[in-house]
Amino acid sequence: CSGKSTVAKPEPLRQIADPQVRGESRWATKTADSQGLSGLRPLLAAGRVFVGDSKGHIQALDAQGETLWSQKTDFRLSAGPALADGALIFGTLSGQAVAVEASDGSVRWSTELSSEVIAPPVGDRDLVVMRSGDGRIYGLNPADGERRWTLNRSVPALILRGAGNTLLDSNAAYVGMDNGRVIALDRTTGEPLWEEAVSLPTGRSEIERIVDVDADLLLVNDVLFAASYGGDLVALATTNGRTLWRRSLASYTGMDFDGRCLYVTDAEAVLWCLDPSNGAAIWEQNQLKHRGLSAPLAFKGNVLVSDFEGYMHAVSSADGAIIGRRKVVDDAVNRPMQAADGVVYVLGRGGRLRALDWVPVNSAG
Amino acid sequence: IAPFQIEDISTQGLQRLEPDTVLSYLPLSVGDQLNEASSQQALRALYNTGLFQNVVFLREGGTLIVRVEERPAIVSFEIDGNDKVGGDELDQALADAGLTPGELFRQSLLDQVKQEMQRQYYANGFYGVSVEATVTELDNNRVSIKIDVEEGKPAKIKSINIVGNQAFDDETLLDAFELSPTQAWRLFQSDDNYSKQKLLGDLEGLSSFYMDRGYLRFDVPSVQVSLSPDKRDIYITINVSEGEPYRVEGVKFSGELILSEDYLRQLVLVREDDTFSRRLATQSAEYMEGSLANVGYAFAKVNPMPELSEDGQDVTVNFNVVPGKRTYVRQITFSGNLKTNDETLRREMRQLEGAVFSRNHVERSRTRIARLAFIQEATVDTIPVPGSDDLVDVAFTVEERPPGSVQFGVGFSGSQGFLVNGSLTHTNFLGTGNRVSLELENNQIADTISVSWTDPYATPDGISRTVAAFYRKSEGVIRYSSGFDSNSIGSSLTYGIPISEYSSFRLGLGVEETSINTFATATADEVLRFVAENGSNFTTYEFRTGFGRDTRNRTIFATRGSLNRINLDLVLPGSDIEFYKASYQLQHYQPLFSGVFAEINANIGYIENYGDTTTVPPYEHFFAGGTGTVRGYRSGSLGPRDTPYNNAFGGKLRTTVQTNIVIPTPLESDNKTTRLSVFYDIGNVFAEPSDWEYDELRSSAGLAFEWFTPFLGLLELSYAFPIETDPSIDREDRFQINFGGGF
Amino acid sequence: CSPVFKLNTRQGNMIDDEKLQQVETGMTREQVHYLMGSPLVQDDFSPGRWDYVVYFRTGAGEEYRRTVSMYFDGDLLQRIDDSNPPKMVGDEEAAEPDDLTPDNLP
Amino acid sequence: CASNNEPGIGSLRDDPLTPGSLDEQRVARLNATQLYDSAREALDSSDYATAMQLYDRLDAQYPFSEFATQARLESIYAQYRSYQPELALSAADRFMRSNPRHPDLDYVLYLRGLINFDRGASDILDALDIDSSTRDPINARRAFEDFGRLVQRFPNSIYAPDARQRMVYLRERIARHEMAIARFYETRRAWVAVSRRTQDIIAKYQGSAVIPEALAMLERAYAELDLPDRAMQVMAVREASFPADMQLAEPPKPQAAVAESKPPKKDKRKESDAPAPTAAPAATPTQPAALETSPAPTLAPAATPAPARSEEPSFGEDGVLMPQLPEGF
Repeated sequence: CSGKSTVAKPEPLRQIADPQVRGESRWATKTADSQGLSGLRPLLAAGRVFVGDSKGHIQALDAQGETLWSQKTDFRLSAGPALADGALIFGTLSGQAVAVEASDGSVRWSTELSSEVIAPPVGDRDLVVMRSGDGRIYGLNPADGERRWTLNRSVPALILRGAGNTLLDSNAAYVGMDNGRVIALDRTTGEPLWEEAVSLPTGRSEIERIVDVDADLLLVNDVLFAASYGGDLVALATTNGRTLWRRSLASYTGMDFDGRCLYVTDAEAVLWCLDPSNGAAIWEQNQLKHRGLSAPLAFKGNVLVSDFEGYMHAVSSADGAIIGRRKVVDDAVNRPMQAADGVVYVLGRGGRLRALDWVPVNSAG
Repeated sequence: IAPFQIEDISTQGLQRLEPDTVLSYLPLSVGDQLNEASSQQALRALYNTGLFQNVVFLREGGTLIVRVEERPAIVSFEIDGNDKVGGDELDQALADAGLTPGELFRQSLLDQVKQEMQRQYYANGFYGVSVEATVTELDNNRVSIKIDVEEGKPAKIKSINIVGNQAFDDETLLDAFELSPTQAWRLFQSDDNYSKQKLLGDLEGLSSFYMDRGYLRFDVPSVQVSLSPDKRDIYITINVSEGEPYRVEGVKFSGELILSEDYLRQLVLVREDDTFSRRLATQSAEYMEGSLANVGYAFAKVNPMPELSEDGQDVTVNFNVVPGKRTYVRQITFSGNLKTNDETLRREMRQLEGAVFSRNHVERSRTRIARLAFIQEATVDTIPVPGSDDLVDVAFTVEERPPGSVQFGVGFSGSQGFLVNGSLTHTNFLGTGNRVSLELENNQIADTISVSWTDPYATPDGISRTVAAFYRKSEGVIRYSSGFDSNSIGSSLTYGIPISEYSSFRLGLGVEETSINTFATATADEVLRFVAENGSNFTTYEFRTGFGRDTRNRTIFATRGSLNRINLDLVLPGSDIEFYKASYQLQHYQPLFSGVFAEINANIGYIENYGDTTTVPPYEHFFAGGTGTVRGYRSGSLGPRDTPYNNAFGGKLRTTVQTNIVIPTPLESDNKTTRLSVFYDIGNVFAEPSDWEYDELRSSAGLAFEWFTPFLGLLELSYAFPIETDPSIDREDRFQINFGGGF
Repeated sequence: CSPVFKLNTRQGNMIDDEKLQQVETGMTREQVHYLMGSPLVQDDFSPGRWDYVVYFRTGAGEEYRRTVSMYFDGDLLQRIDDSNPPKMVGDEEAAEPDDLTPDNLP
Repeated sequence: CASNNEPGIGSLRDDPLTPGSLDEQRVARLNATQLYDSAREALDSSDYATAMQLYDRLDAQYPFSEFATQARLESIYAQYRSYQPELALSAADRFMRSNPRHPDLDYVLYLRGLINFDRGASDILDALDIDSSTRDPINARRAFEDFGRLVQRFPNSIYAPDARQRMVYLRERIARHEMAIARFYETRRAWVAVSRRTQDIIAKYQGSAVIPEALAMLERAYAELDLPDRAMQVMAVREASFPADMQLAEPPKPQAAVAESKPPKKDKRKESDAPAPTAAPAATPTQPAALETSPAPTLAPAATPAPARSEEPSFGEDGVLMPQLPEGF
């Protein structure tokens, strides 16, 4: 029966043949347990790190990890923050959208949506786009939270927990949905520009028909890369959604691009480097199979992935060989890592946030 | 093959089946014309038998050759690894599908079963399951089938998140859910296994929770069920829109009421100005349906329809009555009574044939049958007579209980130590419902022969008559006290006269001759004094009367109702000794919570002499201690002592109260043949009523288990810890066993 | 009468006088059946006749009888005769649930 | 008395059953015969446990031989005689389903009837000659239906006469059960119930000895219900059909025909193709005298022509109550 469902054993860690880089921790701090809410992600902006946790505690840290301000709220934060018009936008399990001032964390506004928010919001100077768990997509005014437009799409009977990011560009918002389709909405009116299926549900039982597009979307100039759990990875033209190429690869985590490789970790935690022009595989790294790998992050010429035991692995972008490893958090990394100004930020499931750098092995310090 | 006239038919390829079996299914016969149509039809017929994998028609001259390939027979069928989904319903499903040894194998059937098992695993959250089937060919066209199941771990519910609830917080709402998120502290938690049926049930429960509190516009716009990528955790999100609570503005009736409106209004639990509650409305409707069914409208339907006012939050409850036709009972049938005569059951009927149907009469009839000592279970259902819209048959199904107890050889009774005795008690003698008991007893203490015969229906209206006679010769001691012999012989005739459905009057006469002989060295002083004052040979004529009211739903292992019984046995003036014995018995069943109920047995017994008899004969004294009175104490050992031997002497007044908290057990036989209870007994016996003192009462608590055995009647095992006790004189008997009683 | 409790005996149909008024000769058996319900006393010896018998006997022995006979010619109602109008026990009182219900009504 | 040893069975164990060459088949065939013979011998000596074991082995090892079918037939009888009625009944049904045209099918139906017949009556009560007909007649009805099917599908089967006779007895037993109920309602003075019950009996159990009592009771019910003309009508019919002096004997309970109920021996029928099994069971029990008297009582011609009745049961022209037993009598 379907391969996806066999309970597989994770690969053991192997000795690294020729280590070239090592992780050097800058600082680390503790936030409340994120209870598997992959939509709660640290925000790197203006040299600062903003992070909110599931107990409602929001804090801003500087590049050295010092707390600039911290605000205790009783919102059951479950997604965000996104930066919009100087405000940090969060979603909550009680179905609210909340905006707090990025300067001091005071609440600017909060509004009711129709269901819990687990998809990370996105925003910019004059628009916030949020998604509620029941398939609705909202366009809000970052100033006062007033609802500009709403779009409604049905949700299959059984879906994958978690949701990918939403991308925003000058004229459209791109959303990967739980029904296996990607939709582009006009950012001012909310009208759909185009809607394309990444995977179509197949199989008899509900579980075989899961096709969520939960992996983070990736926008590279005007090509949108999207991957679904249903087993397809597609490159779409942002102008009209036409499929440039398509290949079979199931992923629920995310992708990154370093100019040469389109990196993606698939559902069995194999790290791929694909040719962005046709999706052909340049190399694949399967020594970390079934270790619940996070989305890949291109960093200083290599690519980083973290696994379910909190190890971060550095992989050579040339041939995919593992060239470094370091334990960064004490449990799974179930959300994409982020980098800014040469520092990588990783938030573990248990709530530990660590900033670190990767330096060549033989370098001093 | 070109169409031709069939001159002969022969078969090829048959291995297990007989040729004429094939011919019997073949719609063609010699002389028919074989053409396109008839051959198609014949092929289809043969395939429909399910016996053949492949059928081919050949022609040899004028003979039609039917070459068949029989389906292989299944020799062995094995499934392993399936402990979660399986058991006998699966075997039954396989047998029905024809996948068992001896049947014919069909691949499509096996795929169906594999698919069905997978579906069942998914439905119970085993998303990691893999089901593989292998078919191995054997010789002689036989196959053996093996299904391997690898279950993996079931997905557990990680969280249930209710969004949009203002009036009640998640915690209270989730309280009534059958499903619940995994709670670490609950070790053997099973309600965190996801199942779609249970979720639908919980949603149903959620909406009735709101409806019962007036939220008539409550709605669940959408529910999301999501699974973590590693298929271990399930997240359930329920989006609700509560709306506002509605207040009851008034109640009205519509439709054909049959009974008067103010009669119906008494049955309405919905009160004005309360917030509307669907539960109360439904319950009121059920009461009305019940009353209508009591007067013949067996299929009456009463729908409580809330009518919302446009403005504001008010609702008027409109009870719409659809009585249907007044129904009559065509026939009453009994099934399952292999050892009981039809009349023994039919005479308990409060519903007659050829009469208007009455629900409470039928229900009361069922209870009366269930109360019979030889009936363990009685169920009834009302079946509409096909072809008529107002006739029903009432079908009773009874499960008979072993009718009596046969004791033989060595018996053990708490009060008299080891007895060699034989006793036969049969409560359904030859199926007539008459109770017969014969008791023979000879052991070192007493020789007894006693016979009793009870006919519950001496008259068609249920006047019962009991005839009893006994001869008892007991040397040494009675209840090992007071060292005297007594021989007595007597007989009695007692009638039970019903004076209402639940109460009856007791009337009877008894005559008894007793003689005591005492021994200076062994008999207690009190007895010697009694004999000195009143003599040692007595002939007594006894008048028996009493009144009883019994609303229990069963006589053995009752769970509801109560029994009050007052008896007075007066030895008539002019007998050699004159005394009277009065007793009051209360047995009451009080439901407590969720299936647990209490059984209270209170007894007061008082005996007093009158006329020139100086005191009550010692052999008539009440004794206390043991199974029937205060458990945990040696039988009959409580109360006053005689001098100088310090044996229990009994007394004139006995007061005992036994409180059993009956605990429901998962046993299938619970409250049918077995019962487990925790008990607290308190009581004692006093020489004179004036001696009664609260702190003189002895009490104990413990655990009791009753089992209705196939042959020995009711067996009661109890283990008790004495609480209020005086160790210097009380003799404990923590573990006690008693059988043969119960009816 | 003796204090002994004797069961009431109720037999036969309950006659609803309003419905009886609506029955006229010339009606078909089906129409009569619709109004009056199934006659509990009919037999193969006289198939053309339906009897709606009401028989009520109290424990004490008081008896109350009423019979409404319907004579059919084939399928059409030819004649109705009513033995005697209701007197002693009205349909409504007879319909009241007896005192058998200590435990289920509120 | 377990059969002393298993003749020839031992040699079977190590015999590879690949019917490749002709002689193996002959050997297999031979052993099957021996296996069958020893099973049958165990059956005849009432050692049913061993018989059943051997039949199961025969069915498992030679599933294609005629012996397997015969083994399944005879194992039904073995299960019946070792007091496993449920197993025997389902085995009989399975046999009939998979061998719809087996020559001994009439025997299987007869056996089914016997199984239910014995479950209906309980020997102790009969021994005490207590009327057990007032108990739940469910098994009596089932036996009646089984024998009915036998008589209808195989009217001239050797088992038909005994089956018919048992049907008469069963029908009488069920009639007496119904009559006991009617008597109860009479004591209870529930006259409408009495009228309906007695009519039911008169319609369904014609020829039974209880009919006169039923007619009398019906008459009394109508009188009590103050329906004199109906009462008169019933009296007329009663007097016409049963003059006062006529005595109706009840059919005796047929004895369990141990010898006759044994399954027919497995013969070499395949060659001779004669349907009747050669080893006919012992002669059927002598024709019981009662059969003549009760169902078709010799009646005086009815004084008044009995009214024609629309649907069954039909009155004969001379007013005689036509017996309503299944045709084929």
